[in-house]
Amino acid sequence: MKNLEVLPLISGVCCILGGLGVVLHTNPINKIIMLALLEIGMIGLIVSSYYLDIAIISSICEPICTIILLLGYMKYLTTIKKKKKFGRDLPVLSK
Amino acid sequence: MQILILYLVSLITSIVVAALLKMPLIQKSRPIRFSFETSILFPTPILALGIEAIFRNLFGDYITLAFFAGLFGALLSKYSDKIFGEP
Amino acid sequence: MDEIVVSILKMLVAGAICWINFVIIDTYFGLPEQPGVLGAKMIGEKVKDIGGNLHGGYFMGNIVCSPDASAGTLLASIMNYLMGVEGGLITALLVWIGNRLCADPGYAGTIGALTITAIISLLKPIIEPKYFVAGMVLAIFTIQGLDHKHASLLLGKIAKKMNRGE
Amino acid sequence: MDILEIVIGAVALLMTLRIFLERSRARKLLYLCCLSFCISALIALYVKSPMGGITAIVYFITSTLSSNAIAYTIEQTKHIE
Repeated sequence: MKNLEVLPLISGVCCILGGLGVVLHTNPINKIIMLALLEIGMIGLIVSSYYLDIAIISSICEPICTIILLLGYMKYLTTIKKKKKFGRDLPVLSK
Repeated sequence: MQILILYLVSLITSIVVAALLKMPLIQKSRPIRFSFETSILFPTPILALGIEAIFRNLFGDYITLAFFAGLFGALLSKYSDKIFGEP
Repeated sequence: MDEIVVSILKMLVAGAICWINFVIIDTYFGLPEQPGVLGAKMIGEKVKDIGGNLHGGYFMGNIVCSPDASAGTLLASIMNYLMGVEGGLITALLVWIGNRLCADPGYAGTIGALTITAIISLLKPIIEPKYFVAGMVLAIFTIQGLDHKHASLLLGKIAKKMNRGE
Repeated sequence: MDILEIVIGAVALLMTLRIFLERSRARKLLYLCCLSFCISALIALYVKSPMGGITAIVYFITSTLSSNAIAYTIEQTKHIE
């Protein structure tokens, strides 16, 4: 009979709720916060089976992924705003 | 007893090297708690003691490593704004 | 049954010591006075919208956006539990590097780590270091997790008494 | 199971539920910070060796970097819209 530990239990709950939250929320920044929650659970599951080096590498790579996603989102917003202004200034070319 | 001597060697080395590199004794801009400068008193001894603790746990008790730990601490404190970027 | 009550009492005492340590050091080094980075300003204004204090909101935002004395207290007690007194020095070095990556001067983190190392090495025969780890989690839970409005009001009152803010 | 791990686990479970149910975007970051404290303490209590301590420190500092970037982006996009 294996003894029940706390860390795999909490990490599993974090993974399940994070995965549900990425699907259910609609705002893009809410989706990114839920993705951070899922990554917390994933690192906990890696540590709970004693792969410490892989845990260090993946926790270093986590903010890089988040920053690239956020840069893409800001580029998307500025592109939408510029296209609206362009269409309003030159209405002939928009047809 | 020998551990105390190793820490003292790294502490004195870091202070002497930082004084040779012409760092100020304390931060010039006021108030002190918001300034980004580095001086002899604030980050240099802490960095030297931390590097010495890492070296002693990895390699063992050698007095040469204590000297190099003080040297690295002073250099890291002097050129920190070139490594991490200006705020 | 008796051991459980004793360990819970030790945990509560350690939590009170950690709370006093990190709140006093963070307030002295000017966290409630101004937002260090741009994200802390936004969190402070959002806390003010639900009825809290603005300077207490800046305090909570600065804890989220860079590792300050709260992180120094938790990590130094972890390394004291695992390695002894030398762990506190390694923690001070690593927390300084993390502070500089987040564009923060880094006074609060290193000094918080060194003071909790001194306190733990004084109290080691009575309270073991692993009670400080759980006590720090309870201390951060009362500020960030329980109730944001009343916590920010309390922090604003402390900041006004220590002459930081307003 | 130790009594300390049970207390920290209860706090972490409560924080996970409150992140999932909270409406405001800025106050989710406060709960995320508290959850990160809990997981860092659980890692150190689960792996009883100095390598576990190094893992906990690296995990906590990089998690702080990530939430710093998210808060900065929320402020910027509020200015754009």
